[in-house]
Amino acid sequence: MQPVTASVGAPDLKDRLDVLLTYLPSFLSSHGEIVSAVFLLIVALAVLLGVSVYVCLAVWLERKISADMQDRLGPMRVGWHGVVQMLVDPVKLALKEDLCPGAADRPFFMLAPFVVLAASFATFAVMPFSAAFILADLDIGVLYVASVGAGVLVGLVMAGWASNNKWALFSAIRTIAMLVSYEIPVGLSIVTVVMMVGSLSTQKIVLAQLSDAGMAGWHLFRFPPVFMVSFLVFFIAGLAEVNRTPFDLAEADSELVAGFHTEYSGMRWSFFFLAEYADMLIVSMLGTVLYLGGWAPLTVTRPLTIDFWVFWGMAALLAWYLHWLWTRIYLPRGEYGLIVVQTAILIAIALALLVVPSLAWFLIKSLALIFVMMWLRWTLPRPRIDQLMYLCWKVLIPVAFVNLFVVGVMRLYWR
Amino acid sequence: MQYVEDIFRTLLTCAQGMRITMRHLLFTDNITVQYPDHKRVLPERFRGVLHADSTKCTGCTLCARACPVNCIIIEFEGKGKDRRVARFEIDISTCMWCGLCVEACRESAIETTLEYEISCYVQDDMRLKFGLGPKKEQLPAERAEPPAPQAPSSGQTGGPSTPPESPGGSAPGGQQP
Amino acid sequence: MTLQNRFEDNVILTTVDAAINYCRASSLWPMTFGLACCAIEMMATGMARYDLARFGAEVFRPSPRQSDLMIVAGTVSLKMATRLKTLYDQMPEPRYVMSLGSCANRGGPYYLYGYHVLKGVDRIVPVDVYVPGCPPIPEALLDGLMKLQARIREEGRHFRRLAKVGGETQEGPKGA
Amino acid sequence: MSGIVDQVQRQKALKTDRMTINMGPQHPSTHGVLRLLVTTDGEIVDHVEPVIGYLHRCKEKIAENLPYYQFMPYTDRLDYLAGMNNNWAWAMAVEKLAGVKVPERAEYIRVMFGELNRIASHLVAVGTFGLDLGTFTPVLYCFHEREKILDLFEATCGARLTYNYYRIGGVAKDLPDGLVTKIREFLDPFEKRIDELNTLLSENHIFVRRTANVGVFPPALALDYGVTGPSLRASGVPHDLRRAAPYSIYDRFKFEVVVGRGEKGTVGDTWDRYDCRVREMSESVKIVRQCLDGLPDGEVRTKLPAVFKPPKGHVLFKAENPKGELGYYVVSDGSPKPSRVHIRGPSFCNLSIIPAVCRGVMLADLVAILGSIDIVLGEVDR
Repeated sequence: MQPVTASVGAPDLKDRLDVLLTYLPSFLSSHGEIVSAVFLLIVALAVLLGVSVYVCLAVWLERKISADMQDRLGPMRVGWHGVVQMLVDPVKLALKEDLCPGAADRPFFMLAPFVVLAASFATFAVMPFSAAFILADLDIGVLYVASVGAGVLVGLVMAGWASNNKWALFSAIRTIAMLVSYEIPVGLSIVTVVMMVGSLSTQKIVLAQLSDAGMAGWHLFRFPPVFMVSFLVFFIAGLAEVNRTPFDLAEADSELVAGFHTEYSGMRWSFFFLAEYADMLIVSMLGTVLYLGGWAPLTVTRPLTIDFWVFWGMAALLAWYLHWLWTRIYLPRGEYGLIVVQTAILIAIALALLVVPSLAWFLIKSLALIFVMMWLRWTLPRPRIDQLMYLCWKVLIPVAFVNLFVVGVMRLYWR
Repeated sequence: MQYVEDIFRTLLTCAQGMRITMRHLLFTDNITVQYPDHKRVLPERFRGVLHADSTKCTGCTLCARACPVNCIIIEFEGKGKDRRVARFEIDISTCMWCGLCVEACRESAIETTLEYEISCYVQDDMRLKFGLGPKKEQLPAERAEPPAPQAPSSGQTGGPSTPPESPGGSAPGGQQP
Repeated sequence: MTLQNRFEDNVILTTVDAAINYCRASSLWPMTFGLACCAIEMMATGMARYDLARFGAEVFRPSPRQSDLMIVAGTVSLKMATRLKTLYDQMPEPRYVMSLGSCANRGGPYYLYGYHVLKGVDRIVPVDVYVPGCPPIPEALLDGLMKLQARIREEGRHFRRLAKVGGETQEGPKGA
Repeated sequence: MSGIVDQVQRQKALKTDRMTINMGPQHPSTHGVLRLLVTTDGEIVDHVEPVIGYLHRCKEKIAENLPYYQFMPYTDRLDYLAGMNNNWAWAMAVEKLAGVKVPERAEYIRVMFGELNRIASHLVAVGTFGLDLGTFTPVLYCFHEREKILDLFEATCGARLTYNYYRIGGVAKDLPDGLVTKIREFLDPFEKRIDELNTLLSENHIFVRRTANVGVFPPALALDYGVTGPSLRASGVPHDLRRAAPYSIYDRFKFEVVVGRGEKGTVGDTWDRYDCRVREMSESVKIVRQCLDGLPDGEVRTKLPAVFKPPKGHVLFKAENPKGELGYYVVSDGSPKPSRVHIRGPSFCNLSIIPAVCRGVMLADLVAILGSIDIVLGEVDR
């Protein structure tokens, strides 16, 4: 430190620093919300990072899973079985030229990807990852997801309109029609659960399903057919909400060249991509929270319960399948690396279940739903726009209403 | 009734389709041939890039005349015993891989090889040169060497300016009376 | 000028460049741009047997804005040439062009009597790699892709392009 | 009062307009470089105008410059999914012109490879049709089967797509050793594959709803526009040249002419056209089996003079290609080169029905209809 010379400005600054350092601790201790805000910010960033990592992983997994369904191999040449692919693609996209067509509505065009991304990432705030790990346990959590999540629509329409491209415009029109309609069945099926629990808070919904009975406490298995139908409606409508095949009409590449993102390139385009995969995660997580007991673990240690049979049955099935895979496919080819990795993944899952049970259960359930989404994508053709509307207005909404009615009556009767 | 049947049918058939993709995911082996590491065994008759043996060539230009796109250029010099192919070029950037030249050749001097890895960075590399060059430069003993004496230095681009080696014994099945 | 030379020895910059080039080479997304016969072989390359996905290149983007690689697969007629040029202009940098098959290389079978064909796609767009064949078998396409990747990895600075339009024009084959 | 007037004024200002969009020449579902000028009213297609010529390759003019045998490789590139059939039709046209006799064994080989190529072509058609409707996996399964056929072709003639295998007066080479067994090995599990495809795609209710009752070709309209091949047969017209005017040795084989049945909707709808192709594959398998059983020994190629000069005259030859009827009209002036060749491309005629049918359909239907008539641009523009 240099001795303070007789200048005018310097001591001023030092004094201020001194004041700050003297009073900050007491200030913080008296204003605990700032500490928690900083803490929240760090956690929020961690969640953001986690979601980004998940997206990269999910893209790689989707490429591998789709490849395997089609008897291919998928990415192989970048890293071991192409794992580095998930790092390579974002870097390339980030370094690509950022184009804005001359005739586009420049501010909207530039802004749209961020709106989409912000809307979909903001929804993670109310996701109960575990009993303690939730960014904001809002009383209106589910409503928050539904309403903030709808912000994606605004971004997509902005993108479609501002691109000044006819295909993008078509896509924007389709998006409006589709997303606005499908909000209704999603909302109605959410309401059935909310009626059961009596709260909109995501954490409370999970807690309501937490019981010794394990799976039997999940909403999915309450009043047997009713909530299953509700879940089905929610899942189908959710697929449409996140623009996934078979409901990817907004970006159907055989009809509308690339839909609303026809004119986007590089990083801006990858934001849409990121948002799509984040949306998938949101729908799966919401489905898990509402119907599959959220982070509530299975009671696997109590013998002869349903949970016990289901869990160990599936474990046995998995073990048999891996054994089959190793003896029939890997061992003859000498691919010992795959065996090692699969075993490692299994051990990691087991460890995760032991160490962070609730988070692990939550992620396992959500990822299982995401797998079903991928599975559907690589199997089904896509319906036409009028059939999509038919499905929504004449099938899902009436079914959801009937469900709602039945749940209401049952609530009344059971109370 | 149609309404209920439609819903039921949709769910059922989608489930059936999903069963098939799942079967492929779990129980069907991948059929991918990992190209640079494992190469597909090409059949003997495979029509790859052309290779000309100028020592066998009599300069009859039957192949050049059989070529629908005139991508073979043959120039010869000398007379009688000294008659030799000075320039024998195949422009594979216009070649249509039809194999008519091979059928036309009586001396089996031009034949198809199993070579296909011929992509290159420069147009010039697609002009395969098999000629023996002007007479004075080489002794007859050296003619048996792989040709292309006058290939221009195409630099370090790595393009296959040198003609591909004919695989051992080559495919006699490629010949047609 | 001098600044550039000074940076060339910089280890970090070179490593970053190499990493960037590696990323670009490993994630070449082609455009769905089938023109003719070669497009079928291009499709076959994407299918299970040859699996373009192994190179991270199975993401066929329908829009030129999102693609890195334009595989000119087939005969480019003069009518199509203007569109091809437009599509190329719509692609963001860095962009690469593969000329697949004789037709794209030099007009191929239509070189001699074709009044309609663009005699070499390199006359309107810079071509990075030529794959001869009519059509080239999928392995040849993969070989071309690998040579293109090798070339991208060698690029010194990440914005410098190697190919030029109308680079090497030669005399046509003798005949007719 | 003035409020109402304002409202009326505003409504007048808000009148809707037709939108003209360019589908193609670079569009994922136009099967090449076709351009469709589509006038739409929202999602409803008002008017379609195909613009062709982006793949014009002046085949007919080239034919006038080349000897008969040298035009053979160019026919490969007409309908590049069915090179064998194009070769075959050209060979037969010239044989008819010059009165060349083809050895028995060559005839069997020709039929066999023609039918195998029909299967290969239909596999691509069926697979890419699925792709047009947004499902990715069936096309890979189809191409997997197709690869097996291409392996057979490659073993026989050395090329995968542009075969140049047929010759005027026979075929280029005899079958390689063991090919008959290989063909049988391919055929046996093939029918199971078709069943799998049916479960995965044809029977899928989303797929059925997308295709049934969509883009119906009434038989009379289809005949008026000169639609041929599976697209015509799907409309219930049992017109198959292999049966109607048997060329080569088709009169010896037992097979069924596949006709659209309207199983899921109306006769002649998009689903029928798709289904006809699937069922035709099974019929082709039957023909190939019969070929294998009756394959005689002997020569495969008639010797022709070195300079082949057909007599003066003209001939029209039509053959049943996977896409429809391929016709060659050849005029000879007695020289080694034809004086005029005209090619009737089935895809071209089939495409011409699009503006008549695609009126009032939705944009997604347009893609489905275009996919179901299975055009190949090499043949449309020639």
